[in-house]
Amino acid sequence: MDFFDIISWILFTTGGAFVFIGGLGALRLPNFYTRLHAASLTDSIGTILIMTAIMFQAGWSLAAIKLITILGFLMLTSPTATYALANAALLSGMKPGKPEYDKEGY
Amino acid sequence: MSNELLIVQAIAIPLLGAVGIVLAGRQHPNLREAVTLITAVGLAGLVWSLVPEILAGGRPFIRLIEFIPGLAIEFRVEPLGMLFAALASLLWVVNSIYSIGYMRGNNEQNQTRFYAFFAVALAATMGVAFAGNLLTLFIFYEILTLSTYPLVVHKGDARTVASARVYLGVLLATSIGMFLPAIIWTYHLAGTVDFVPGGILDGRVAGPVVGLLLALFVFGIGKAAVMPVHKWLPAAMVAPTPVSALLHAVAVVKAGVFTIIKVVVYIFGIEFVFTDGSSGWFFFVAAFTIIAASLVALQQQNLKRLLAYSTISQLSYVVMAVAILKPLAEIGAAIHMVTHAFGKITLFFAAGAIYTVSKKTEINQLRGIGRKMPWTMTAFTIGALSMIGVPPTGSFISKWYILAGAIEADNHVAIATVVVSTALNAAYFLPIIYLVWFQKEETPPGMDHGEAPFAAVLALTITAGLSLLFFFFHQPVVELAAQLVREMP
Amino acid sequence: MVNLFAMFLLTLLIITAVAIVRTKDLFVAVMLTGIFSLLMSANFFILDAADVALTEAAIGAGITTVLLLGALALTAERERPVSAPRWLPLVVVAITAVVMIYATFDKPRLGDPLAPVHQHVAPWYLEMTPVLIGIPNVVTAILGSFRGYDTLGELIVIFTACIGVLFLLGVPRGEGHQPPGNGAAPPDVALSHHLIPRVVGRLIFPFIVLFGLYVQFHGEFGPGGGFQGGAIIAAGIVLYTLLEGENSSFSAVPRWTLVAMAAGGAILYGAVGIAGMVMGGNFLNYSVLSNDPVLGQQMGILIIEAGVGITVCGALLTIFHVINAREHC
Amino acid sequence: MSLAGHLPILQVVVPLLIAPLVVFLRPRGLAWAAAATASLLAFLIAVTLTGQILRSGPVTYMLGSWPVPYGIELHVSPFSALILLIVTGASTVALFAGRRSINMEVNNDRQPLFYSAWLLALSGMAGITVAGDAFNIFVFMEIASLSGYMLIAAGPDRRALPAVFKYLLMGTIGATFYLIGVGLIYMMTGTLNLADMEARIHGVGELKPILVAAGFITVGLALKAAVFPLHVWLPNSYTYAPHMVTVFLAACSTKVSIFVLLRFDFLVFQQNLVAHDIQFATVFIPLAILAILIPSVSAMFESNLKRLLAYSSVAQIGYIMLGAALVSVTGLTAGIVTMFNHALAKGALFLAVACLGTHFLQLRIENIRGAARHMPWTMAAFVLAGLSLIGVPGTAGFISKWYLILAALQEGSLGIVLVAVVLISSLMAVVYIWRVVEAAYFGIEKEGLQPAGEAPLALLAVTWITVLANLYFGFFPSLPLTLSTEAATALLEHLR
Amino acid sequence: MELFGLYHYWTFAVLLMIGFYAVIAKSNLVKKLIGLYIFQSAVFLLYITMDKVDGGTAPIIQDGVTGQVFSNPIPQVLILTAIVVGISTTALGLAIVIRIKEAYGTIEEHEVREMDHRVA
Repeated sequence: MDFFDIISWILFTTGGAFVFIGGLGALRLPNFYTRLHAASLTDSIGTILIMTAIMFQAGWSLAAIKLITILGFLMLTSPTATYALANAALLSGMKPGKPEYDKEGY
Repeated sequence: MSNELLIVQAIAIPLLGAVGIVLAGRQHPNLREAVTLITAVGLAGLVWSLVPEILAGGRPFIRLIEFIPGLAIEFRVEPLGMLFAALASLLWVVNSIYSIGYMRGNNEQNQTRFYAFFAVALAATMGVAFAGNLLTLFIFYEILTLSTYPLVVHKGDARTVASARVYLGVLLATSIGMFLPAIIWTYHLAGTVDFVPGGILDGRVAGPVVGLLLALFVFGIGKAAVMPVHKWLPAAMVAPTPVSALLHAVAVVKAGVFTIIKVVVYIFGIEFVFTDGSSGWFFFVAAFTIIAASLVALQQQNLKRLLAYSTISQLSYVVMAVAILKPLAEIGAAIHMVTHAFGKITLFFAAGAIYTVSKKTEINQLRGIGRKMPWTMTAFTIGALSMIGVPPTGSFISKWYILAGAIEADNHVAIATVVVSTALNAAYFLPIIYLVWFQKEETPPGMDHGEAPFAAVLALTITAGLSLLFFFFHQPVVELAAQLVREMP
Repeated sequence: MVNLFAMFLLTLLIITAVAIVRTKDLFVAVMLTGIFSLLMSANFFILDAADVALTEAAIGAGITTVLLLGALALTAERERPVSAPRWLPLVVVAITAVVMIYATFDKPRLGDPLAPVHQHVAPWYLEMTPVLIGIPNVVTAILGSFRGYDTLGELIVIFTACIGVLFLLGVPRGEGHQPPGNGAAPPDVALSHHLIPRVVGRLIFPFIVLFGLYVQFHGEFGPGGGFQGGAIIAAGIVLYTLLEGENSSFSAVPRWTLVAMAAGGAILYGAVGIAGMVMGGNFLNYSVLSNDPVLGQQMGILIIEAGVGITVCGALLTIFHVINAREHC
Repeated sequence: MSLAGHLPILQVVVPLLIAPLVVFLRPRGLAWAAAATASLLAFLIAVTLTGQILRSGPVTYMLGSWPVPYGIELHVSPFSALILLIVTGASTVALFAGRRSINMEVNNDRQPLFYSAWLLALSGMAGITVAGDAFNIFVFMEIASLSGYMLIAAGPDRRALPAVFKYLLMGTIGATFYLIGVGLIYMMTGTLNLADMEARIHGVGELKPILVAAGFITVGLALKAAVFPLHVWLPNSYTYAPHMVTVFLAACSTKVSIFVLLRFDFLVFQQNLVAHDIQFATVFIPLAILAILIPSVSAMFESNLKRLLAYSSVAQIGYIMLGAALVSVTGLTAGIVTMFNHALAKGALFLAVACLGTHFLQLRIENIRGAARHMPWTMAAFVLAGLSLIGVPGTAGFISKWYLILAALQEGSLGIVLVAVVLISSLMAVVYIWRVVEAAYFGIEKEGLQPAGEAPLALLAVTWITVLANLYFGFFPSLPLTLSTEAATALLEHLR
Repeated sequence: MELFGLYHYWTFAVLLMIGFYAVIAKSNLVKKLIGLYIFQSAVFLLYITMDKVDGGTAPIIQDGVTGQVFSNPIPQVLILTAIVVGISTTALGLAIVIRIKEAYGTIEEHEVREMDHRVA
């Protein structure tokens, strides 16, 4: 199944790229919300691409079904997590827009 | 009734007596004293009823419990034990009579506790006397220590507690720290701790170890008050006089020397123990104690303390006599236990009687007291003479035998010691006798007093009489002692 | 390739551990702990220990983190600096480390099929399990039957922890008013006013429970079993509680039910053992439960796994609730 | 299979399965009754087992009827029988004595949990004692420890909490060390069954892991057994625990760990390690000497009664280890019989202290002055038990001292030193017991501290039963002696 | 491969030491417990490491498939148990820490010790 193989590898690489960029952004961007935005990239598009890639690897089998379920699960949870984080930050009085490098851990 | 059972009863009776005393308790003092007397008399009768058989050469034996193989609670009556038991039980009767007079005369507190523990102490003494092996002896030895503690601490004020702590501390420390390991070591070497005529250690051990083991025994048996483990005896002077009598004459110190004799004779075996020189010090320690204690006694102003140091020196007489190792000396040792008991108990009774009526404790207070208390002071004089060893008192006999043994062994040190110490005894007793009889009394007005309570006087007259009688009728005792010697192969 | 990845994970583990020890912020430490056990479970998976990986993920990464967070809320968020220099511990640790490294040298190399471990007892299990018990998952077979006694013991351990926590924190600080949790509504509940999480949570909650049940009862055939199942269900309910608040969760599963579950599971397990005794075998001998020994074994394992699941779920939830409820009293 | 054949497992399972039920028992009296009954049952089982073993040698039991070494085996030797008697006996005594005392210290609605934990601790220790499987020992060790932490934390004084936390840390480290050791052995032998380990560990060529395993297991168990330098968790835990818990744990918890320790060192490692007996002796004789002397000194200057006794417990553990470290039949017998006698003596002492505790909140020597006038029976019991601790003839303590000194004397010149150590420590024991006795009998009472009267009858009665047991086993020590002698010979059979 | 195998063991040793250090050296009680958790996890790693067999899979026997190599199931069983033991200990420890906080108002060991010294 060369064809599927090629596709899946393309997906792998792009997904990997997205994840990498996400990580980079999470490290380098100026303030919390922007970093969060970058990080969310990782677990939305990055995950989707990689999962699909694995599905192509697995072929049409039970594994594929499981992968789809997992994907759906992730689609539900990771945005929610991101939202919760942002919301919590907002409630705790962190204004968007201004860069702040002082906080440790970020 | 078989004699085996008699042994057990000899220990059981005083215990039952103690129970009875507690039951009679505070509300019926008369009943309580009655119980004490009956028990004492009963015990004495029972013990004396054993004497003929022993003289006939019987050796009743009974084993109660064997908890580890070769390690049992067992009793065997042999001459020395018989002698000791007979002595103690006899003196208990006298002592009880005296105690009644004394305790009432000074209306002491906690008399029930006093009589009860007194009985227990006697039971322990019987156990020591009849013990068939070292362990049994040790157990009753410890019971004796513990049961006399409440008697010594009787008064209960701070000073008494302190001295009583010394008493208990020294006795427990020595016994647990040296006596017990000595016993276990013996068991380790010989595989048994039974008292066997001729000893059990012969051939099992040799060289300096013998000396070490002997040292553990001699100093571990603190009750014998060989210097330097004598401190507890003066400390115990805080006790009421009947207790001092118990300690010095009836039970405790006697148990000490008795144990030493038993160990030397039945564990080491006479001729074995001194085969190698590693035990020579034993003799010299005893001799030294005799002289040193007499010298200390010379310094004393307090009557009871003086008597205490005299006891220490007299005990070492016994120890030294053993160390002389001649049959005559051994007999002397055994007899001296008895004679000293008679003399010393008389002296203490007298001291107590004086204290009861006049609350006097210092020697220089006693000027001319003889005229007020003729009976007491006569007895006192007899006792003092007996300490010195003047005929016609019992101690003359014993000192005679010891001296004879020393001469037979031509042991000059021993002879010298006896002579010197006799001189010293005279040096600290005669002045008292002198100032008691021939000096002018000065009693502060209002402190006038007469003779001591009847019970007390009766008791001390009896003991004084015994001390004199012994001079004339000592045959059975000598016979017992001779058997002891004969048992040594 | 796999090896490199494994090495990478192990290195990450060490880094995380160091970070945990170094950070002064306890929240960060707790979060890192969660990550730590996730990495750990990944490692287990690479080492072909599927069941362990699943358990570590569910219990280690899930429940432990929640408990630690709950405790932090009650105690402190930051660690105070200590002035005294701690050189002694370093020495002790260094010595032990040297000893450990020393020990590694004679060890059989990793994955050596000839290592004594793989020679003596294990082959028997692999060979006999299909014959004697007839279920694919050897781990479950050993856990449930061959070494069932250990499993009973460990069930009791977690039960002990459960009553221990209940004993220490179950009573209100001031004596008098009745224990928290049943009654006394907590003033504000964690996320209840956040709309989206609640909706999503409600959406996935049933699936979590469903998955838990699947893991519970699929344990004979694939990775899974009582511990994992129970832990997952517990995690689901914990999530529900976080979203909906104590009361609604208690109205769903009352507190006493939880304790009853914790005790009941253990008793159920024991009952199976006793049954084996009554029916003439030894304790925990399932073969005698039915006239076909293999079937008996399977029945036994099924029941005791159920017992394990119930107890684990009940105990974990009790612990969580008790620690949680402590905040509000 | 007859019920008699199931005794080994029943020994563990009876309290183990009654414990969860106890949680639901209301009112509190019921919980107590259930716990007491279960404990009594366990004790009777232990007695019957001992009878079986004395008649017909060690008993084994295959769980799930699986063959060795694939299933888990229970193995009850004379040694385990002795420990079982100690454990179940202590628990039963404490439960029957302690109802009132526990009511005073643990509030009502928590009591079902308390008693449940008690039974769990009991079954945990019993489980360790009968286990024939290395990992199984670990599991039950954890049951015993966790419930033990909880019982100690039940103490009314807040200082119980840091104490128990320290105990938890050190206990867990100990257990984990043990686990590492077992792992290493398993890695080299491929088996967890102790008997099988003994058989197979011969064949292991590489010594390093086994040596390290020996190290880890010994250290780990020594931690749990509070062997001298690792004892720091013990004094405070025993001091601030509820009185009855102290009675229970002080009597048996450390002994169980020592039991496992000896079993591993003599049966498993002896097989493989060269001159392991010499290693063992060289490590433990000095430790034991320090363990005997230093805690005794601290006990002499301690004024809190319970901590005083706790220190003396550490010293007694020193005696046990000393006996074991002599690696001779007499020595091991001494050590093992000391376990039994010390359990008797210390149990009685802590019970007497519990009696005092019903009237004195602060159990300090200066507070209990003159207590004997109001509580004569209590103090009499204390004196007798104290004599047993000191080792006065006629008490159980004497037997162990006797054997210990005998064993030491067999060691020649070194023996003399050891004897000296033992005697010095006995004298120290005289001192610290005497301080209490003197204060109680001859001290001047403090104002407002006079107790109302004697302790509750049940407590007092049980205390006296224990004291009498001390005397009984002082005169008729054949039972513990037989068991420990057999245990000692069994432990040494690999030393040819 | 050899080095790789040792690497696993060494990781175990290092983790063990990190946890051990945290337990002994840290004064914060929660931190101690976390250290304990790392300490125990390290041991899990030791056990699981020894169950690996080259080319093996998880010990789940598909019928029909033959010639499979399986990893050793026993350590997995033991560690399943050990994990549960671990969390039980942690939970109990946390409960005690909470009580300490309530009783003393701090969870720093040295402060608690000072308070007790002031009392006694």
